[in-house]
Amino acid sequence: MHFRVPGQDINREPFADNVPDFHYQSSLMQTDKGYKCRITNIVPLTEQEKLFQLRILDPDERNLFRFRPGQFLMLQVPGYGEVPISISSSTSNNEQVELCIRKAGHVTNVLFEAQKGAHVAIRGPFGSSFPMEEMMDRNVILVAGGLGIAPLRAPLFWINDHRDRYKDVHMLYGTKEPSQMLFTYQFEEWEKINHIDLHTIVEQGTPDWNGRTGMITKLFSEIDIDPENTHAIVCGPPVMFKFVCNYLDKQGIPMNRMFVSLERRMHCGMGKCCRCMVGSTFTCVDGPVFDYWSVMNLKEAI
Amino acid sequence: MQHLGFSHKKIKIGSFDFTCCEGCQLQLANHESTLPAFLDLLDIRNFREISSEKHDDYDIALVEGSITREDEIERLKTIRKNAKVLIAYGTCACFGGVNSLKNNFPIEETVREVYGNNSVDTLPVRRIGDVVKVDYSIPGCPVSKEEVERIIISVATGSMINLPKYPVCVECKQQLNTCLFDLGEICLGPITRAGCNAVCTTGKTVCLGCRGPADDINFESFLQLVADRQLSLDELDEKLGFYNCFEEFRHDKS
Amino acid sequence: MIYKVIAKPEFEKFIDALVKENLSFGPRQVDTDTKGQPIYQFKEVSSATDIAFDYTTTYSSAKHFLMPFRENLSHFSYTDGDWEQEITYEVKPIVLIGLRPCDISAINILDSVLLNGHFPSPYYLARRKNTFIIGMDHLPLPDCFCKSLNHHTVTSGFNLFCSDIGDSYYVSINSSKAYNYLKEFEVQDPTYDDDCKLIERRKLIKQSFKTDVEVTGLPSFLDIEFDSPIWTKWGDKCLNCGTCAMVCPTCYCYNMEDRPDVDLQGSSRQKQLYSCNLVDFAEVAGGHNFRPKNGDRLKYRYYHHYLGFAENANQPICVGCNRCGRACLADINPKDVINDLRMEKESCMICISESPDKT
Amino acid sequence: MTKVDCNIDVRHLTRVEGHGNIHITIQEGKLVDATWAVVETPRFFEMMVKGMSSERVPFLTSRICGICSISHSLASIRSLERAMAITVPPSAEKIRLLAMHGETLQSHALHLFFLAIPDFVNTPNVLPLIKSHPDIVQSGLRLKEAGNAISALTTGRFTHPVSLVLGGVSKAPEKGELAELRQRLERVLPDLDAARDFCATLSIPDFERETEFVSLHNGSTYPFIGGDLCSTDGVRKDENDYLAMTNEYKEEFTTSKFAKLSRQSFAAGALARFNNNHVFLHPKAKETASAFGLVPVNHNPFMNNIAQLVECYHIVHDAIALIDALIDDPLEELKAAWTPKAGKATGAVEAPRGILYHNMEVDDGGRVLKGDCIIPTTQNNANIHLDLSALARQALQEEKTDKEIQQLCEMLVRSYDPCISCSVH
Ligand SMILES: Cc1cc2nc3c(=O)[nH]c(=O)nc-3n(C[C@H](O)[C@H](O)[C@H](O)COP(=O)(O)OP(=O)(O)OC[C@H]3O[C@@H](n4cnc5c(N)ncnc54)[C@H](O)[C@@H]3O)c2cc1C
Ligand code: SF4
Ligand code: SF4
Ligand code: SF4
Repeated sequence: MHFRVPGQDINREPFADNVPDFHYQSSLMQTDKGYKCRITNIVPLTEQEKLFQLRILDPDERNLFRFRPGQFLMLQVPGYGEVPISISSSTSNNEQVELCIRKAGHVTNVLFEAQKGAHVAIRGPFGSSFPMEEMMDRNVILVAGGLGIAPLRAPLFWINDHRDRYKDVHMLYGTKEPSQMLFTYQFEEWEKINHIDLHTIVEQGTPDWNGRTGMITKLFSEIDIDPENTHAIVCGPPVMFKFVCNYLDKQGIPMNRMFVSLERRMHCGMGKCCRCMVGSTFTCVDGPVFDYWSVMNLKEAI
Repeated sequence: MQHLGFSHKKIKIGSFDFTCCEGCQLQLANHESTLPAFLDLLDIRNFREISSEKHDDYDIALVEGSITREDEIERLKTIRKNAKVLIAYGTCACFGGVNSLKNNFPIEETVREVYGNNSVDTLPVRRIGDVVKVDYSIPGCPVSKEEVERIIISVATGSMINLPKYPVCVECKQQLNTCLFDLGEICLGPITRAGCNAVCTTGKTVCLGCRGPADDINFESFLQLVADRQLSLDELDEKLGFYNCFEEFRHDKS
Repeated sequence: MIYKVIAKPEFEKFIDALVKENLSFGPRQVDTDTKGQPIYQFKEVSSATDIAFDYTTTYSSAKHFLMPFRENLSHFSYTDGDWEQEITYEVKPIVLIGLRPCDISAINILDSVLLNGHFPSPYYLARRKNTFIIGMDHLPLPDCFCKSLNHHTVTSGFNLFCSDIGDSYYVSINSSKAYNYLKEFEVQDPTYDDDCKLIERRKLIKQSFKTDVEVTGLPSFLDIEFDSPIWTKWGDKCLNCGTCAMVCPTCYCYNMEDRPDVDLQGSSRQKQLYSCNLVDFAEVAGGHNFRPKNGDRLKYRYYHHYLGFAENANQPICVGCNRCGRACLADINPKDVINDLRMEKESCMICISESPDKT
Repeated sequence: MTKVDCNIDVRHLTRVEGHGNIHITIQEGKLVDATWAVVETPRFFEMMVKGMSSERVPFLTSRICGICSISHSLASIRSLERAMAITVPPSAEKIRLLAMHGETLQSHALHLFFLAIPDFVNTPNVLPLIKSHPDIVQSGLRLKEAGNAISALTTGRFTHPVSLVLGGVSKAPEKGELAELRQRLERVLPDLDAARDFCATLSIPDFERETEFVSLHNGSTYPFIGGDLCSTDGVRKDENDYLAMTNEYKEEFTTSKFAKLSRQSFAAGALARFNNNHVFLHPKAKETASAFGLVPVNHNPFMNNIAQLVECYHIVHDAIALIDALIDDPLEELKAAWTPKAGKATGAVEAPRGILYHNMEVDDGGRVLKGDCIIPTTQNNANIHLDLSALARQALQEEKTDKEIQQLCEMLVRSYDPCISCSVH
């Protein structure tokens, strides 16, 4: 008589040593395994934010890592933890991933100590993206508040890569203080080379600030909006996108043509830990990009 | 943390005790399997219980015990001056601990009762935080070595971790214990900060709240549940007062 | 499925043989509460006599055998300037004896959440594949309401399921492993009589339910009642203690933590089962809490349980075992909360339609 | 070379529990003053227990001392149980004794390997030993760990027991865990031998001063919990008569009290237990004692270290026997039901450092009216104090240097393994 229940070693199953492919989701089993990266460059932007350039070490994994504007990844810092971060680089840049990170707590603090050459890992990409194809041949308004510019860079790069396919592109960007303004070094390039109509504003000016001051909605007076032909992408703190979207709504842009990116606590990126639920929707799987209509319909979204 | 491009330094540490049972310091010598590795993280500059060497240059001062005598105040202030980070560890240091029970009686009576006509120097019990600024607190009577280990490591690796915000019931349930309320007892688990792995309730004795209140506890509802079960409110009060951790709530009530 | 009948003493022999050779868990009485009621838990057993076959329900569910409360997901080993991430899904086979239909349904729900979704969990899979489940039916407790959710019977998710038909068990065999084991014992093909007894038994069970929770249309009720004051009412009672989620057979939300090794030569990434009732469930860096009030969090738990989440199979995940209700110190239970919600709705419909006084 | 003047002033002696000072003055080659002063801050436990329900008392009194919390807890429990005439189920008695063994083993291991041995090999602490004598440190750690494992299994954790309660114990260890613990204890037997061999290489100072030794004595086993009070000078008293055994008095220079019996001072602790009860030791322990030439009545306080080692042998073997008994025990009745009742009694236990008394008086509601507690170190204080003068004098004759005298004196005090933090009063 044999009554020993035979063990099944799932380590021997083929998926157990496959390179995880986060796109080809159904066969994905290495759910906790990341792609190892080297931090190739660190660009200090402000006191609170740095731009990290990462390169995936393994060529196969590098080939697998393709994303769409608006998606995010889980950044693993061994020994410290894992955080969701929006991908802030161009979708056509297959060699490097850029992340713009604010020092906010446990994991992000230690990233600020990390040096060039450090090894971290990324899982992803995860989540929904901005429907860039849908916006083609139309006007696009990008509105960013504070760190909200980080997830906006990917769609902006996309537009720049396909500039001829988009009509007027306005970019409105506001921060609390001038010192918090990110990527100022790229402004000229965006304006002059990419023909982006850039408007900036700060809530509180300093003596050497000679731009506009006030709330970001003030910038709308400077642009003409053709509600029939315009899409909007809005990123920033909830209060800000609420005001902005309400304004655009009044201008006549339908809610399903405005897109926002939500932020919630996250531990997996895969719809398992349930920390990022908004009502009964996963920010990590169904989001982070939602059209404003969905957001209005999500309980407890704003 | 070589892989992130920086390396950790040995932590210069001092451990100091005031009025207490020294049980928390003793915990540092427990967990024998990881003890050599743990000691290797540290540069022990001052630790009377285990070493004869004494120096005053330490980054972290671990302070155990509560303050009950004039000379302790001076000693504590000096420690604060020398230390970059001061960690109060143990319930006595964080909340006063069982020592505070003596505050229930007038000082003169207490001294007379125990020492007769001999005079002794003693003050009403104070927490470390009442006398100097405390950077971090690790509560527990005694502290759990795993938690101390984790916090020391997090200091060494440059990332301060937080204590759990949830109450003991979470860990108690994870140990598959029978809830002591079902056995007719009053347990402080629902309002006490977790992190001890529910040792007391796992040993089938009630939690007396040595780790202090969890974040955002529902004290009203807790009182209600004790009353609903017709359990003794006097007993509840004795338990709440045992480690002096629920002072603010007890006062709110009366 | 193959059906057989096995006499109870023979069944115990079978269990004995199984238990002797495998790490096995079954219901055991651990305490008696103040009302004189026994309290059971799934505990390790080493012979059939250890098992309380006539138990009612266990205090905690069996989910932790498949999804431990704390689990190492991976380990990082540091080597000068670099690290390696190691992931293994090693588990020892275990035998679970005496699971109730609702317990097995709960495992089926976890399967659909953790295995059939977009991102299957290998950790869960390894445990699931290495668990041999023997189910058993039972008469409901007065507060069980699994019938309302249609989980009082179960047709899959077990290796063996036993229905008590007096002197014997009517067993449904759902795996070749189980079939092979049973070959060594004296089992009969069910007779007509046995079939009748089984039907009687099922009827009896069905009729014995004393608690009914009306769940029809609940998802839409929940959606409409998002701002209902009842959430504050029950929320004010909630202790935020997470007990309900810990004992629940389907709650699976979790927290993640990296724990460095003491020698700083590595670290492990750990998962800890969490509860949406805990204060910092939706708290983010900087201290903003998306669900700051007790009521917000309690409501969310009901949303998850009765609305179900799209990504996670889009079905209510509550199986109606009422473990949460029994364990809750603040006396919050699904029946009362849902009824309250319905009453709220129904009473206001009464207002609108100005129904005549019942005199 | 004759010493003319010397002033030794050790404030807050290191590598001991609690706070104590040594003060020695030598003028023109003569010893003028040698004092041992305990300067622990007062905590007033006797006051704290007042009015507390007896159930809670053991949890409070265990906080008297972090090292011997199990002893304090059991002393309180015993005194309250005797006061209220509670009979404890035999299974619980076994678990409690096993718990005591755990505490004694971890305490002795801690003292021997971490606090005492550094003196003998001339290092300020145990850390250099981790490098220079890794094997013996590992052995020490394993012994201590084994002691802790016993405490954890029998009482719920290492320090401040959770499952020792009035009437018995609140939770029994699982059989499987007991079997595991047994294996673990078997595994540390070679560590005991390693410790013995290492100790055999140490040179124990040659010093004797005749004194009286006080311990428990029950006439049938090596005593840990309860029994008669006895001394090497032939005194024999009932447990409740503890005050006649301690005769506490106060000296100016110290906050702690002193105690005496037939002579000016007496000693308690491992050596006292050995001197009074050696016949009840496990054969292996007896063998070890003779290997060190330890025969009763031994008057060298430094031999207390060796007596501790001898006790470790006894404890490990006895614990294995106890575990076997517990594995055979159905472990069904663990806690007697009891109702409060007025009464007063003493509970005496042998804490690692010597005999410990708790005396409790309760009212008919089970609330404490009055509590008293006399700890071993209080009893040893006078003896340490007198030993210090004698040792200093002998050292002067042997023409030792100041530093050597100071070190010898510190070693002497540490040999007693004083647990001054047991500041109860
Ligand atoms: C889709 C998405 C995209 C994001 N993109 C960026 C970005 O491009 N740049 C940037 O600087 N930040 C971004 N964030 C926020 C960033 O994830 C948090 O600042 C970060 O998790 C804080 O982690 P911490 O460990 O430093 O903080 P702690 O407060 O120590 O947090 C502990 C843990 O809680 C979780 N957590 C805490 N706050 C958040 C949060 N706001 N969102 C999700 N999880 C959280 C994380 O798992 C974290 O490890 C994004 C968040 C989301 C959800
Ligand atoms: S025993 Fe205490 S800690 Fe455990 S669940 Fe009950 S109330 Fe909570
Ligand atoms: S269960 Fe309660 S009393 Fe016990 S250690 Fe934890 S917090 Fe302290
Ligand atoms: S929510 Fe409650 S009733 Fe439903 S499955 Fe979970 S514990 Fe059982």
